[in-house]
Amino acid sequence: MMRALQTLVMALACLAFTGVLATSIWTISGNPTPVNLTQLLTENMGRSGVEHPVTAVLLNFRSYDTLLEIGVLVIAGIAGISMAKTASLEDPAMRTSDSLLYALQRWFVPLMLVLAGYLLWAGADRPGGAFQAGAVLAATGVLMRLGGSPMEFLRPGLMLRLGLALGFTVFLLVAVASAIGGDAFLAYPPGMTKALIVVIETVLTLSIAMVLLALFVSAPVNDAEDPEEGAPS
Amino acid sequence: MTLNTWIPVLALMTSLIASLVIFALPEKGYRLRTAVNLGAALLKLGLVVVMVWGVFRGVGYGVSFTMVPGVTFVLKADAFSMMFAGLSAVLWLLTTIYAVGYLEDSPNRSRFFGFFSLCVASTMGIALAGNLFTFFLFYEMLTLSTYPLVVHRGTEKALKAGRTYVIYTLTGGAVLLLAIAWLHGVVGDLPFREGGHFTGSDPDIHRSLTLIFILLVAGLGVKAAIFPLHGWLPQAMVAPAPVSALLHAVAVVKAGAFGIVRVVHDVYGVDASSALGLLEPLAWLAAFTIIYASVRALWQVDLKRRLAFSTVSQVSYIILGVSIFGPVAAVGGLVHLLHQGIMKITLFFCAGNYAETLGIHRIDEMDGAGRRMPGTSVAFTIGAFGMIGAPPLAGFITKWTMGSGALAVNMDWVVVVLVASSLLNAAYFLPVLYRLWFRKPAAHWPHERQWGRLETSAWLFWPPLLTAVMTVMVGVLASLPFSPLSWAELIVLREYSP
Amino acid sequence: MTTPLLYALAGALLCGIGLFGLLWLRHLLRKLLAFNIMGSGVFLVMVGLPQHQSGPDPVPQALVLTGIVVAIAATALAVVLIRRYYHLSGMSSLEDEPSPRGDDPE
Amino acid sequence: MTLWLMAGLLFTPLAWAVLTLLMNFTWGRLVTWVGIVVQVLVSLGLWLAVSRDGGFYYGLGGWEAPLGIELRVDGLAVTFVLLTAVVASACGWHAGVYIDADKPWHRYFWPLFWFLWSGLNAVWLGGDLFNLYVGLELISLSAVGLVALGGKAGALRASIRYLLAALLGSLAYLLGVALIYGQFGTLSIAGVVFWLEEHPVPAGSSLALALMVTGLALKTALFPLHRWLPPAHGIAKSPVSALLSALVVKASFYIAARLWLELGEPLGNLAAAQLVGLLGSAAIVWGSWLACRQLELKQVVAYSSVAQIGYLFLLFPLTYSVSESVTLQAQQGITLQVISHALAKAAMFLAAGNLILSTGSSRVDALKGVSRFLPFSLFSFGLAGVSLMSLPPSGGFAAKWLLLQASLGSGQWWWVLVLLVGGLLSAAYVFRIYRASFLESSETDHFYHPPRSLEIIPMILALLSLGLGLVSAEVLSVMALPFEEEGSP
Amino acid sequence: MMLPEPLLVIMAVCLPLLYPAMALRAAWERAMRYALPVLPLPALVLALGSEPGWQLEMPWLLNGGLWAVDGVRRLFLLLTAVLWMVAGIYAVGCLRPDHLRRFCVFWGLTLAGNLGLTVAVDIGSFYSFFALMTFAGYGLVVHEGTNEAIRAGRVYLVMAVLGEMAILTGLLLASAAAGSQMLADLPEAIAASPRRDLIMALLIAGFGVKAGLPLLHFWLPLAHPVAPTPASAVLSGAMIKAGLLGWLVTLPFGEVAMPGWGALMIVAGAVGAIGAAVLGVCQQRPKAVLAYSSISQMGLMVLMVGVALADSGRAPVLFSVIALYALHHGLAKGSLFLSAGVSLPAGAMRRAVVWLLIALPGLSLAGLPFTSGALAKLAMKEGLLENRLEFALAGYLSPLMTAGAVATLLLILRYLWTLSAKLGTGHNPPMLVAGWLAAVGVSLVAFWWMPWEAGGLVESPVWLPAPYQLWALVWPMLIALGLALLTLWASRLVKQR
Repeated sequence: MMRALQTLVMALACLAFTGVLATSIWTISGNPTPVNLTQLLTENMGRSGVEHPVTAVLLNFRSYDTLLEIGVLVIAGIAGISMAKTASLEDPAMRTSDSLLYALQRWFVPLMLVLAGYLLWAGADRPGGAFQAGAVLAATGVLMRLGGSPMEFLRPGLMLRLGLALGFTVFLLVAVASAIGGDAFLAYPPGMTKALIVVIETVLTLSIAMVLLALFVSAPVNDAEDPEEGAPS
Repeated sequence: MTLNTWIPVLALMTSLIASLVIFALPEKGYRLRTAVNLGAALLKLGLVVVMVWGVFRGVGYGVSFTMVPGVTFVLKADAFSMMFAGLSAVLWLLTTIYAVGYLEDSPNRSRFFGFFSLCVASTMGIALAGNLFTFFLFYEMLTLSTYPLVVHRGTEKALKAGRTYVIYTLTGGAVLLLAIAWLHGVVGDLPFREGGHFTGSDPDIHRSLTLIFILLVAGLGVKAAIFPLHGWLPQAMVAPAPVSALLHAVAVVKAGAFGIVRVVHDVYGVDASSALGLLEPLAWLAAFTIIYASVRALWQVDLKRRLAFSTVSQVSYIILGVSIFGPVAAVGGLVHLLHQGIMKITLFFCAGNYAETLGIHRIDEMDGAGRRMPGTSVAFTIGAFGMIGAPPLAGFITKWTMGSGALAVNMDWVVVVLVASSLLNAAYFLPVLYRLWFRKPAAHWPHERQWGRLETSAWLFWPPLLTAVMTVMVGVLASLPFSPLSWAELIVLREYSP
Repeated sequence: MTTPLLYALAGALLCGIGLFGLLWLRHLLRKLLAFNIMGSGVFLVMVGLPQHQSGPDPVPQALVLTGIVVAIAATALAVVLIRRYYHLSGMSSLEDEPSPRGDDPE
Repeated sequence: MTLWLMAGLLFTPLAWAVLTLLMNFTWGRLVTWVGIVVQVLVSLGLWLAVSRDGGFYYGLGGWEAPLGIELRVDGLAVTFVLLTAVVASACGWHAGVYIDADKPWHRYFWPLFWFLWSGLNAVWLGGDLFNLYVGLELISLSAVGLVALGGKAGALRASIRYLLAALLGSLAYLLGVALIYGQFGTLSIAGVVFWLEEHPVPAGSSLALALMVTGLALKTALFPLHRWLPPAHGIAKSPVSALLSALVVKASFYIAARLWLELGEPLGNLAAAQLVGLLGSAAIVWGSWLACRQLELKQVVAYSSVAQIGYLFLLFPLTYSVSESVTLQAQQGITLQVISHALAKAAMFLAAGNLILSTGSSRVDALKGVSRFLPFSLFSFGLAGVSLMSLPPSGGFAAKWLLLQASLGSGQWWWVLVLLVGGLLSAAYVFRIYRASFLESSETDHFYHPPRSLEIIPMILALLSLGLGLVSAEVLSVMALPFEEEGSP
Repeated sequence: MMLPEPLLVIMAVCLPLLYPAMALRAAWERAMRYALPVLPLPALVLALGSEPGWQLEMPWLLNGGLWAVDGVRRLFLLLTAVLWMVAGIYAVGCLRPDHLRRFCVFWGLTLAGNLGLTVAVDIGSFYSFFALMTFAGYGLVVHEGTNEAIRAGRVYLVMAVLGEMAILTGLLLASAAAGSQMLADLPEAIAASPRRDLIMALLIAGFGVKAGLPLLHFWLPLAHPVAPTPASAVLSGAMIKAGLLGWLVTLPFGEVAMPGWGALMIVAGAVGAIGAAVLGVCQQRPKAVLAYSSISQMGLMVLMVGVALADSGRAPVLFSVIALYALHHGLAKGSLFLSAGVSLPAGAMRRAVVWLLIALPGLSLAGLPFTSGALAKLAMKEGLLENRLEFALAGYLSPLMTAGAVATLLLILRYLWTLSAKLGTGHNPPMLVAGWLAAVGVSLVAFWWMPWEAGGLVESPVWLPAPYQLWALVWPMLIALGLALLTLWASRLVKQR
């Protein structure tokens, strides 16, 4: 009874929320925005070093967001591998001996690698970019993992952590390099914008893929536990 | 910053730093701790003496800085603050000596002496505070630093008493804070000033001022143990004797009374308070407290509880004194601040001696203790007679001055209160004295301890005797310069003709 | 009504659904899914709402891209935690009762 | 010079996060301690620079708002940056000794710690709504990671709850951001304010503010959205709890307060302001009440955070349609409350950790008889309690004083009662701990003395929070500094 | 260079005040005992050796101290010093060793109070010494520690405290009215004060407690008998006079005639004088009889005080008479009380001598010619001659005095009667005898060399009354004797039955 009532209240509340939100959206959409950012963006595209506006926003105008976003991703990766305390990659249950999967793997892995490379490269002037590429790369890894590839580098260790940190580190070094020169943090040295963005995109792709993969293989279970504070040990 | 700004700060710091040093000392460091304690107490006494002399000659000691936007932290030495500072400096020294002996071999001494010093630092701060805000600061600090002393024994009873104490005082503090904040909102930051601020003030704010005054008195009245806010005091008796002595004679109750005097004299001003019609009800309240607590004291069988109710009664003398609109009565009230302190600390020292030496806690166990402990008992007798108001002891000077003052302004009922209180005091003290001196002692004391030559430990023996001698001296030599009475006259002179 | 507006309104609906799910559902994975639905709704609102004469606004698209990454990170972390929690305690919800499903007697 | 300081401020925590990720716990500790020194110096330098020259806007990547992201480096922000440096370095130092170096997964503590720090700095300085969102997420995820670090079921449970709450809060905030962007076409707070100064308020934009504030209130654990906080703060390792209670909840509140102060007047309304204040009051009362009833030491402290957070939300009613001086007083009061609570709560959690280490139990009862051993930490705990009770001369007291003044000045006297009752209630739970420690027990004969360094840190923090009241005028004066240049919209 | 008088007065007060400090060492117990008679020595020297008129100012003392001796005070000081001294000698002999130090402490304090209040002129120190005497006196009263003594002590204490409070209030009111802290300024101010009657009532009642005013006297017959004999002597001889002195120095004599108060006091005095006698003759114990005799005698003095109040013109004359009477009564009563503690020697001749010496001071009280009593009685009679007085009750004074004289002798006879039943045969300690003999000697002989003034009422040579005076003195005695014989006969008759 209580549960039903609760449900009803919640449903009504959410309905009301949706209604209010929709009304608000309707009202807002009626009037144009006072600041036209698109125009401003178009005006500054020339200085951004890339052709695609989304990439320009992501990696130049609002690169700080992206830097922090990669940070978030690294955090997730760290938190994930912190849960995986022992190497459980050899867990036989994780391996599949499905022949279809095996075939799929043989065909798809190269294709996906190529796709990832393309997405990365296209990011400069078309939709695409590091994240998309990284996602595809990670999918490749998942496929291989499911297929039973050992993938030693995913074992928690220095290699994995280096991989996690690589993209972020490069981004950060680029960010600080210009600051050392007296410019603003995250500013690209004039003329090197495009090159640097490509470098960053590349390493980011690797790192993103690494993080996602790490998260995928993390969180297997073992019984090693950390006693809580104060509990009798 | 000149030396004159530093002296009050130093006076404050002596005990503050002493407290920190003591906290850091190991429990076993008996000698070093005692040395630090006594050294700090002596140093503070010296500083206070210097300031007393300076204030007498009209030197201004003080320091101030903006603490919170709009509010200044002010330390200032005027005649009244020196009275309280002097009291706490002198009695701190004696109580420290006493406490060293009292707590011999008991646990948690570092903690005790640390908080003890902190408590005195707060008292010093209260004395030297130059405005209500600063006063409140130290007032609350006092609450906090006395709590560990009250619960020092760590028994359930002590903790219960501590809880009562904290509930009362913190609530009082909250009310006080409200009042101070409100006052600040109405008129801004007011330094204590002789003659007050509100003489001839804007009639529009009179309502607020009246309400604020009530809140102020209610907040301060908790510590001053005005009826019906006195409930914590008798309970706090579970504390060790030096603490009781300090709570009752110097620090806590006096802080409340001191605050009320400050409010009446140096914030509102007597004229304004009187014009607002605030003094008369306060006087009645104080009078009622005096009588009520004395009556309650009659029925107490525990010696310290009886003394506690006596304190409740006696502290209201101070308030009664200042709430009589006249200079002579004010002198009586102010001088009682010191007199009551000296007398009551004597009594508590003695009560502690009985407890520590013979294990006596109840009055019916005191039969014949005078023969076993004559020195202590003489001191107790002097203290008790002082309380009764027997001449030429300290209490007499108070009553006489207050009575004269009340008559001077045609408040005859005050004399009736004084007489009734004296009778009641006699009624609850004389039986104790009778048991002490004229009853045959019981075969065994409840819990006797032996100390070589003296009747009790030398640390315990001398402080009450010294305060007893002081009780006699401040009475007999009341007209000497720098005696409490003369000093109170100086304060009132500056107050009534600023 | 323009197409982007329709997206935005759909986003609002998704938000409502996601919110309801997040509040009402008990199984943690479902809650997580509800969160993702709500997230999608928010992203839709974000992309759909800004109205310009000059075509789609690339800034919100970039923002949403960032948002998605963040959401993925959060989701991944949540899944890791939930799995581990499930393996340690055998529970898949946060109800106080030790019973795994926490259903009421109805 | 200032630019280098800014770069250093942004770079150091992120760089150290990466560095420590590559090391084991022991090395990470060493490196962290170096990093702490660097970061503290940088923060201090920035604070000095701003307090000398005034605040400025810092365009990242050389781009100005609204196209790029601008950081708003003003007195308040640098004060909080400095506060973060103090508290975080204390926690980092403490954690280095406190946390068991032998557990391999503890190596991940350091990177999470540094990411948290960088997220906090990003939030204090952030002037861009979306960037604030990312900063918030950075904080939330690293905080969740820290809570869950190597945890048992209980910790996981708490961290999942925490994560879900944080995510929901973030989404609500993001939805608000989306609406704002749809409405104004910019993400810069300054830009929105600039526009609103000269134009009438467009219809439908109140929801955006409401959503953002609600989301942030959830992340700040405002009553009745507080249920996630006590388990998370209570179960985490003490240095982590300290970080969470002292800084993390403040970050989301900081954004909410900033939004309210900038946009509240045009977009908010009186009822909402009073409602938030009411919820804050309820938090004070309810949180304190629950804190009194907890059996575990750290839960007491955690519920105390719920109550103390309630005070912060009194900012809303006290700055809505009141005179300028009252607004200023309220702002100053809340700032002091944030600072003093941060210091005091960090001290308290660290001290509680030490006490738990000493007594070997996390229960309040276990403190029985402890005071005989004169643990330094108990004293630190007590001093921090003074600030929580807002007794003088602590910063908490100065804050309460200013809030009292503001309430009286604005005529909203009901908050006065809340403030006073709140003080008494907090005294109730603080004294409960004192009481437990003063009880004499003959059973306590064994007592582990934690290393001196563990004991000194909470003491320093507690003394800072205690002394804050004495220097609050100086601290607040930095806040009121003028901007070097007007921010461009 | 300090004048000898101030030095002496300080010594007189401080010696007994500091003497109790000797009690700190048990080894000094013997010294304490033998020091008892020495304590009042400086006071005695002061009273005998100095002329009135000097004063000692002590501005630092209380509210400003002033000590001085004038004619009346000198007489009271003399009485006090002498009586305490002889009682001290007696005490050396009679005290038992238990609680000796306690007794000595209270003795010293009481003495200090008694001496101090006599010389104090400022209110503060006067009241201080008065209170000191009162409270320390309690220690003397309950010294024996018997239940009776404790009960008496309790009554004493309650009455004393109430009295103290009345005095305090009265002094406070008077001082406020006068705006002065000196006793000398009070009478004038009281006379002019709107609260005159209240102040009068408080002071009369307050000091009346000490002076055994009827209805305020209850403690007296209880306390005096139970105290150790020397203490009884000083209680009844000296301390009771402190109340009288209080009246003399505070009440507004000579300022304005107050017939109402005068009449009240006269009635009170009469009731005291005769009523106490009636009650006294019914007592069984000799010291109780003496206590009632004290009340009775004080009644006569109260009578004189009343007259002085009623007739302001006669007040100065009556003052000296009252002082004279007080001196006489103090000395005589002191020796009578001391005689209650002696034991009779073995030989009949010696017994007769002892009985004579016991009886003589008593007869002196009754006004036996050639004794101090005769002088005092005559002076009183002259002082109260009705043709010189101008108020309503004057006519009743003469019969009252006669009745008083009859009552006095009756009480003395009763005392001797009860004493004869109590007095045992035995050996007296020499100091005891010395003290007693000294008391008798002072009362009968040394009195004549004391600096009293008869105010010109009695012709010289004062010790030799004129024949008509003789008759006036003797016939009430004869009546009393007759009554006593009658009673004796009647009681024999009853016994034979």
